Amino acid sequence: MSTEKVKEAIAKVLPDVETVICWQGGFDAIHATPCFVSSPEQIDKVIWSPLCAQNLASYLPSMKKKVGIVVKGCDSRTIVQYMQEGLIDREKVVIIGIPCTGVVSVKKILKEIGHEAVLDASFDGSGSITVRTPKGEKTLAIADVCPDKCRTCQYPTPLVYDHLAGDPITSDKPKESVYQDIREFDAKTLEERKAYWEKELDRCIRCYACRNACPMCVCQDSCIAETREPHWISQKLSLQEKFMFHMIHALHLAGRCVECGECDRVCPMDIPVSKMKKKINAEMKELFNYETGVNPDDKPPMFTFNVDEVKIKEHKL
Amino acid sequence: MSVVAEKELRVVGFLCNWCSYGGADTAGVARFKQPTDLRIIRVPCSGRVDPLFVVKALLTGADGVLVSGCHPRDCHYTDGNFYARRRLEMLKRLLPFIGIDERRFHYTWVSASEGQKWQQVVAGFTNRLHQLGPLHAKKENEG
Amino acid sequence: MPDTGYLPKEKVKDFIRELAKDAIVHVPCLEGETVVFRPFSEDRELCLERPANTPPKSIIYPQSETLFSFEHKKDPEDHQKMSVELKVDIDAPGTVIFGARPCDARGFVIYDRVFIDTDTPDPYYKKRRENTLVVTLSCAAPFPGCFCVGVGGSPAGKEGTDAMLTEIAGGYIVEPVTEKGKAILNKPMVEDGSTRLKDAQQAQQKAHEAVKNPFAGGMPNISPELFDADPFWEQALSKCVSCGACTYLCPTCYCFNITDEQVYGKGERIRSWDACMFFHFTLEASTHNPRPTKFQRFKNRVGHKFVYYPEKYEGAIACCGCGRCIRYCPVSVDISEIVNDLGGGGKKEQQPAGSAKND
Amino acid sequence: MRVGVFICHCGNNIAGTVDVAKVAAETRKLPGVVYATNYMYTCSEPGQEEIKQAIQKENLDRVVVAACSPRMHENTFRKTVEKAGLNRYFFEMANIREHISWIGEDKELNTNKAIEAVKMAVAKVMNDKPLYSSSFKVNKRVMVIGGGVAGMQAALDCADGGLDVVLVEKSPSIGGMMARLDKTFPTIDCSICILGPKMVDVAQHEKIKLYAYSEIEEIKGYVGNYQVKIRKKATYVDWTKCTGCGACMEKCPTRNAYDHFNFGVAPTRAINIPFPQAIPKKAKIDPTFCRQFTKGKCGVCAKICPTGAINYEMEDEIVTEDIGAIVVATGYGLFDLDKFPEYGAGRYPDVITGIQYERILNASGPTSGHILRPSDQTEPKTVVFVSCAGSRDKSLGVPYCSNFCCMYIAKQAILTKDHVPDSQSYVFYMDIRSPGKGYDEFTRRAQEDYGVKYIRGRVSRIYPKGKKMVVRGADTLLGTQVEIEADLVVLATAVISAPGAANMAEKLHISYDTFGFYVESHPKLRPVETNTSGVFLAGACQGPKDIPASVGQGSAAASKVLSLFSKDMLESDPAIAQVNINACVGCLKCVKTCPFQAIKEEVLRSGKKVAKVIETVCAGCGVCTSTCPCGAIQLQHFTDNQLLAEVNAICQS
Amino acid sequence: MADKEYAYYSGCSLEGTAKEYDMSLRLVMKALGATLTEPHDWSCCGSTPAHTVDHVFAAALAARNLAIVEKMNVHTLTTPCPSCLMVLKKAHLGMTGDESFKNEVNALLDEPYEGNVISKSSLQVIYEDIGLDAIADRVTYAFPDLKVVPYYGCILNRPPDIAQFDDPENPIAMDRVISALGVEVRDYAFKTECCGAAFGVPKRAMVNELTHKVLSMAIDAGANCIAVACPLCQQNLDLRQEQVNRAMGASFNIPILYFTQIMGLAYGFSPEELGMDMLVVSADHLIRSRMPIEEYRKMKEAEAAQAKKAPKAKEAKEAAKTEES
Amino acid sequence: MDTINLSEKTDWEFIEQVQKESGQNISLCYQCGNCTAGCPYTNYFDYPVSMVMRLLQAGQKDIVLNSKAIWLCATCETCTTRCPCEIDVAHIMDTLRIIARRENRVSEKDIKLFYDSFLDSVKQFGRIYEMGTLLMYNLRSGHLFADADLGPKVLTKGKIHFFPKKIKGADKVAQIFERFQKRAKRHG
Repeated sequence: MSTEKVKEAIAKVLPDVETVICWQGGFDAIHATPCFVSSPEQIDKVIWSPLCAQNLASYLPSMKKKVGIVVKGCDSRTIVQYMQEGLIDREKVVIIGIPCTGVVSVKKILKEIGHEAVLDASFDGSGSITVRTPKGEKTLAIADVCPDKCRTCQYPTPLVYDHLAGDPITSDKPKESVYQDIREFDAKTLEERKAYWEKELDRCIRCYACRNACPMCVCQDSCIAETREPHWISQKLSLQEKFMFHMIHALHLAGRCVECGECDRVCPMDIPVSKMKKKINAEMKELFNYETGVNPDDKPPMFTFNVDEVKIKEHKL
Repeated sequence: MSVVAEKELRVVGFLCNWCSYGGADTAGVARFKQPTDLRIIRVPCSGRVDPLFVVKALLTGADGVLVSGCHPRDCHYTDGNFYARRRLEMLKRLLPFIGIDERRFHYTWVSASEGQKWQQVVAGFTNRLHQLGPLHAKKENEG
Repeated sequence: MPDTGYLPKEKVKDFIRELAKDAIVHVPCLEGETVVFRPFSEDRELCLERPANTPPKSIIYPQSETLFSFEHKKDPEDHQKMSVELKVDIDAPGTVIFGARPCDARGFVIYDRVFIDTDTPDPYYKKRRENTLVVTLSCAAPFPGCFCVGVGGSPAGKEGTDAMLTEIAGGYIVEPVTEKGKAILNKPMVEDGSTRLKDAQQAQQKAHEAVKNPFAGGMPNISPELFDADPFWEQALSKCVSCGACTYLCPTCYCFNITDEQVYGKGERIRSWDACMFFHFTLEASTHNPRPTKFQRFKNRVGHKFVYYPEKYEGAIACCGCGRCIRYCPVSVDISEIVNDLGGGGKKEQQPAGSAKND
Repeated sequence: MRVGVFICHCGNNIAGTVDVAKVAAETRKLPGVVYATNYMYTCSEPGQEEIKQAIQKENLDRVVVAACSPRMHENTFRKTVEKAGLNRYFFEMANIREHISWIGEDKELNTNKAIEAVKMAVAKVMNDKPLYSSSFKVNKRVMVIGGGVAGMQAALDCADGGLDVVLVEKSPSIGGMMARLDKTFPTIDCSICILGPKMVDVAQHEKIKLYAYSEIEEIKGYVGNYQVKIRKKATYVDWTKCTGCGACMEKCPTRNAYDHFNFGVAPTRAINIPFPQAIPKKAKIDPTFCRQFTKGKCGVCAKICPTGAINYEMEDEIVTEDIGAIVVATGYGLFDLDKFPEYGAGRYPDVITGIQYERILNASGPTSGHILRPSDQTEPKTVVFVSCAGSRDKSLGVPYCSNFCCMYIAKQAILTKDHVPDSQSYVFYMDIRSPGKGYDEFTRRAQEDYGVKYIRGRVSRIYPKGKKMVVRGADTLLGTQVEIEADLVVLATAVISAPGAANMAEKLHISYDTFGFYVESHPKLRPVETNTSGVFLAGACQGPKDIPASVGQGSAAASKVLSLFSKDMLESDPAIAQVNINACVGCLKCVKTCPFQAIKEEVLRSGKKVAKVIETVCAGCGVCTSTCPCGAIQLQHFTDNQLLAEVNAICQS
Repeated sequence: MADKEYAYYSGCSLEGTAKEYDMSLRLVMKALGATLTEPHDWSCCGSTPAHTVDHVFAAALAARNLAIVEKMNVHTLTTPCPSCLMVLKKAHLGMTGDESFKNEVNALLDEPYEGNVISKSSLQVIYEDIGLDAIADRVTYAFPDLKVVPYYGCILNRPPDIAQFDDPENPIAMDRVISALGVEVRDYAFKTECCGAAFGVPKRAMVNELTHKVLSMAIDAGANCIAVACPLCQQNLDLRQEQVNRAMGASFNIPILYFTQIMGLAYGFSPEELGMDMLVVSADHLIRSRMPIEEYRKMKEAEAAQAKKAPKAKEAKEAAKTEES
Repeated sequence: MDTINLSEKTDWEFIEQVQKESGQNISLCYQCGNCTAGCPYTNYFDYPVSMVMRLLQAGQKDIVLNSKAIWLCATCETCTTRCPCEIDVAHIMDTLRIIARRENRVSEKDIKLFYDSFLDSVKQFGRIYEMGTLLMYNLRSGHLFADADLGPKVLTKGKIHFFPKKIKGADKVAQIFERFQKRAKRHG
């Protein structure tokens, strides 16, 4: 699980590919940033630590040549989903898998340290991170500052890989916990849910970070949130239009969201963007026993059907 | 002009050309009386109905949306309504999550010969909406 | 009347309340973990501890605004005759921005050159700017990604500010900058602060020194050759995801788009922010786009701030170093690093994150 | 844009409950509309003329007609605007009759709704784009499904008209129900005598290719270019060798096979030729009864066959035929006796169905034309006919009239008297429905000349008493209960759709009604067309029909095919999907969901991968459009923007 | 067998004229592992007379009992009496299908009924819940001479929307139950023809005719016993058989047994336990004809062994015929 | 039968009333006669069932409510079961009895008396007291010895109790009667 193992794997893969997508240190000690290693001397700057939260698989569909990529268990679901949808050529991707016990959420760390500038940070190997700021030092358990997805992670070891940097590990999180939050939200009243979304979405600035960071948003430059042909929404910054944009996002990801949490991670306004998609996923699981990004031979439920849908009952008036 | 205040609600219906639009025609030919709230948009197939149309309508002023297509297995285009069924069911389950009463959205199957059923669907859905009341606060210039 | 005021901490809310009597007061509020400017009301949770996630720019320069509304009218006598009725309504009530940071205020100065100090001032911006009082709060320490000193700013810079608060023990020193700003010293909550101005100045000095200047030569210095070398951009921006977070959070970005939105003969002409990071930016009707790739678009962003704008406005850099674009970038693209690299000068030193000792 | 709107009164149909003048006045206020008027009958010639003149005079470039359903007259008006020089797709219809004036009771609400309907149509028409059709070649071969009298007539007429015909029949012989009848009403001429020659004509016609004992497996394609997969079911007899000598049938040791042709009146052999006049006259083995199949040994027929035609190893075979049009003549089915427990439902052998009695009457039937009742093979002296056994019975799900039972009961009663002069027949009926030429005279004759007693009322119960069957019913004219002790009871069981009718409709993409009968394009004006172009209907698959009506419809369907094939090229509907290659990101989700495999991947010169629509294959359903996340593939005439214009017209104004 | 628990609504008749039905049913149910619990202080369902007064009133009399059962810890009610069953089900279906009707009915009651009780006839419970296999397993006696026609009466299976059990025209549940006992069942056309019991008291002449038909059809069918599942039918056919004989000049002497009595006999219960002595038309000769099942089986085996040779010869002959032709 | 002047003598309100109270659509009947054919009591009816339906369609209130047929119907449900038009005929007969009772038009006094005796027993004891019901009926109807021949048979078998068995909640049952009567008064 060490950075060294990852570096070794990259060195092994590099001669065979144009570039290897991995992580390096970012602008401060709690940020990592993607890096594209295309020559052996660049390997040195590669890191692997719980800072490496970003899902690098998102870059794959835009890659034209054969590339290597470093993925965590959760990120590998993106690749599996790409395979289901035929969005990548598996032959052109060399996957270096990392068994992962959890990453950190920068937002949660910042909250813990009062949004101070970070001078230094270190991991002690026993599941905690120590962050130094001008105001002093704070040690935080990774389990307390990990993104929500890590708390219910079912796939700590990548589901698909060519090289595994470390030994496979299995999940100790109960399967039922995955959609616990959704069921809790379901239990709220209609009015509470409505008020919740109105408050959250009101902050949206339509910067589209959630969309652009989303590995499954295939449209990118052709997104109908911005086109006039078709003209689904205007550029007005009303709550209605924000709502509409998020519905476009959610419905286009229906049964496709791999729950990597990138949208939540990148939102500068801390909107729980992933929640709607997760809700749909929960329903897809219930309706079609379908889970995204797990089996490359599956078909995304919205692009197929059964003549007799066992779970869909006709609705009575 | 718009819906007649107090008496009507805004109800948008997406009907497939082959079955449900025909069913609505059949109901008309048979003079099966119906509430007047519904405004019908003709589409070739229920599979053409992007759930986003439903969302768009509900967000921008509709009090209810009805989608009706051919009965499963009876689609003029073979499979269109099978896709519709999945998409619309997904939407039906998502709507309450974002705070829209799922009873405001109904999807069903009415064949070209089922004039009576169409009448029941329209009356039933419209009555339900009237029980729920308007979804949107009345705009000032309305009424 | 003293030149300097003192506002005890416990009276801040009263002070805002007082201001709110005859203006809409936008204050930084905590919503969940996010700090956003909101019109003051009693149920808001004030947050002066850190800069807002979004700068206050939209208060004067809204993300989308109706330039005018229009309606096609038919002649009741002759339905073949039709006229278009226009309605312009610039919504510019008396406004106070309270608790903006010096960098945020400096952003308005950059806009003023474009929208006001020209032969054809923008009436919408101008009216709002004139009706707005900017009360800033100087920064006591840098926040992640800040680099205001590198672009000529300071944690206590007063450009664009009407009055500045500086936190000292027990309260805030109030320094009026403009005539408009002086008026707030009259408010009953404000005490004489002349004697403690020194404390404030010390704090300001300390903060200034704490901000790191990322640029090797003190100020950005861009090599024209490198600036026009595509491979440089391609390399530096391969990780960019082309979202608009950096521009929409930027207090100095002002590109806009104009669209007509109409339903059935009625509609509005809307001006809304654009972002050069989007593909649709400068997309021509012919479907041709002079900047088809993300690195070309990013080049525009850097170029606009550090090359084109300074060329046009006597060297003024169109970046205030607030650091939001770095802080909130999904992939941690660091504009200061790129600008520094463009100088051709020594590579910026690696931050220590990579060396995090985790094994 | 200059939109003209024409509001139709449709006599009083619309104007009665919609203030059409007000609709026109309000329409004039709409932006884009430069002309709006109301007219008594817009679809009439002067009405259409008015549209043409207005287009010219007012320089209209878009037209909206608010009238009946577009399913009725859209095509009429498209042609009108086209004649006036507009693209036919610059036209929209607002349905203010079926969807408004006929169903709403409040005039104010109706009028308002009509105004909104017009507004939606105007919004749509202003977003309409001109579309142009292209043409494609027609394969001038026709397939007829079903070899009953309707299908045979259609096949013969098409073949005589010079077309190549593929006739597919699922049972071992053509002839259908008519081949099973004894005599036909009202002329009492022998059914097989008039049908037999037709069957021979079919067999001998050089333009007709017959697939007997075959079923439709799959139908792909579109008008002019269908590919049909046909399953030739295994007969276990090589028909190229079989001479129809019948030796195998005579020697077959299995004597208890169910006789499908005779509706189980008597058993038959496991290898059999269904009836003497069968076409093709070939034997086939019923493996559910054949000892070779059930017990694994026998082989008698193989031994006896002089040409060595028996092949126990035979398997189903799939063949493909390319054709341009299809005539569906799959006929009808009959209600099961099981549905009548109060009539003794299969428990009492002397309660039989009308078609079974037909076989008993038939000279080539199991009793060689002697009327013998099934229980003890004696001649019945008292025969009771029960009409509407299932028909006109909501509780049994058959609310409709079966059309020809009244007539065949009269015929059978007459024939009974002919065969057994000392017999007495009774007919329980609710109404005598005999509106055809010479029909009513016929039912009168049964009563006047043959002494058949007609009792107006339904039968409630049939139960055995000794050797007799007690039929208890009501005589509503007498106002009493009546009982008849009968020797034989014949139930005129309800006509229902053919078994598997719904399944066949799904293969054909045509619609069927609640009862499984196929739905015609228009109940009056397009009675043989379906809503799927190139597919036509003939005979009772569309509803219960007697012989002359079936034959008539068979010929009508043939004439439709002939007129369709009178052109070498057909025009394609331009309302199909189109890809905007600039917006397409090449995710190809549309390829996954297209029900017609009409979209394929294409790589542009730039190396960009995009979707491409195969124009002739696209059927215009729009599933791709609602699949495409970036709106790059748009179903023409139903684009996102066009539908959004309608949604916005309803919701935002 | 804790799952076979039922609230047992016997109905008024089973406390009086149909006491033997009650006795035999309880015995048989117990033998088959079903637990019957009598609802506390149940009252009359109102039967047909209440229905001539008012729909709401009639439903209220029935619903009082349903409300009592609803409070018990069982969800299924069983009643042996078809008349009670129909009244209870009518009330239940009316109340669950129409909210305002429910409110009107509940307004007449002290304890409201919410609509959570499923009612089944005892025959349905035995046929569906217990099942034919279990019924057959328990048999210890055979009846070689018994020929039964099952008489269902008019409302056990009708109307189908309310009964929701078996075929309304040709019901078969009782046929199968009795067949499962190893008893010969004759096909009977009058299974559901009304015997007129409801008018036994006020319209005797009319009832005599109807009863006569029912009895004579049974004789025609070759039966020597009629099995019934309705206390009114039994009373009518049994008690009034002599009235019929007198009025119609007939001489019927056919025992009318509750199907549960036949079951009880087959299970080896004593005639007294089953209330056989309460029958007006004696069934003693039938009871005497029963024999232990083992004995019966042995007898049959012996018969079969004897008859074995004959069919073989026949088969051989047939084979020869085929060869010849 | 006299000529019925349909213009004058069609009681539309009655048609409406029967339809409303029974929840059945009378115009569904197309006079096939199946109800009459199956009815075990047809022979005793003054008007066969199908004719009662026809009279209803014609709004002949007096004839219908004064008929014996509606009282002779035993609700055996044969008609309902077999009606091809899915009309609940037995329920209509039920409704007609209720209306007739309400209007005090009882053509078959004995039957009504029997019903009343039955209900009185229910009201008094909560359950049916068979002996009492019978005696009460005999007393009221004047058929003092109806079924007296059966007495010994039943009594020797121990089937009938001489004394009523009153349930504890008999007063609760009686209350149902009372509440109903109050309600009936309220509704007129």
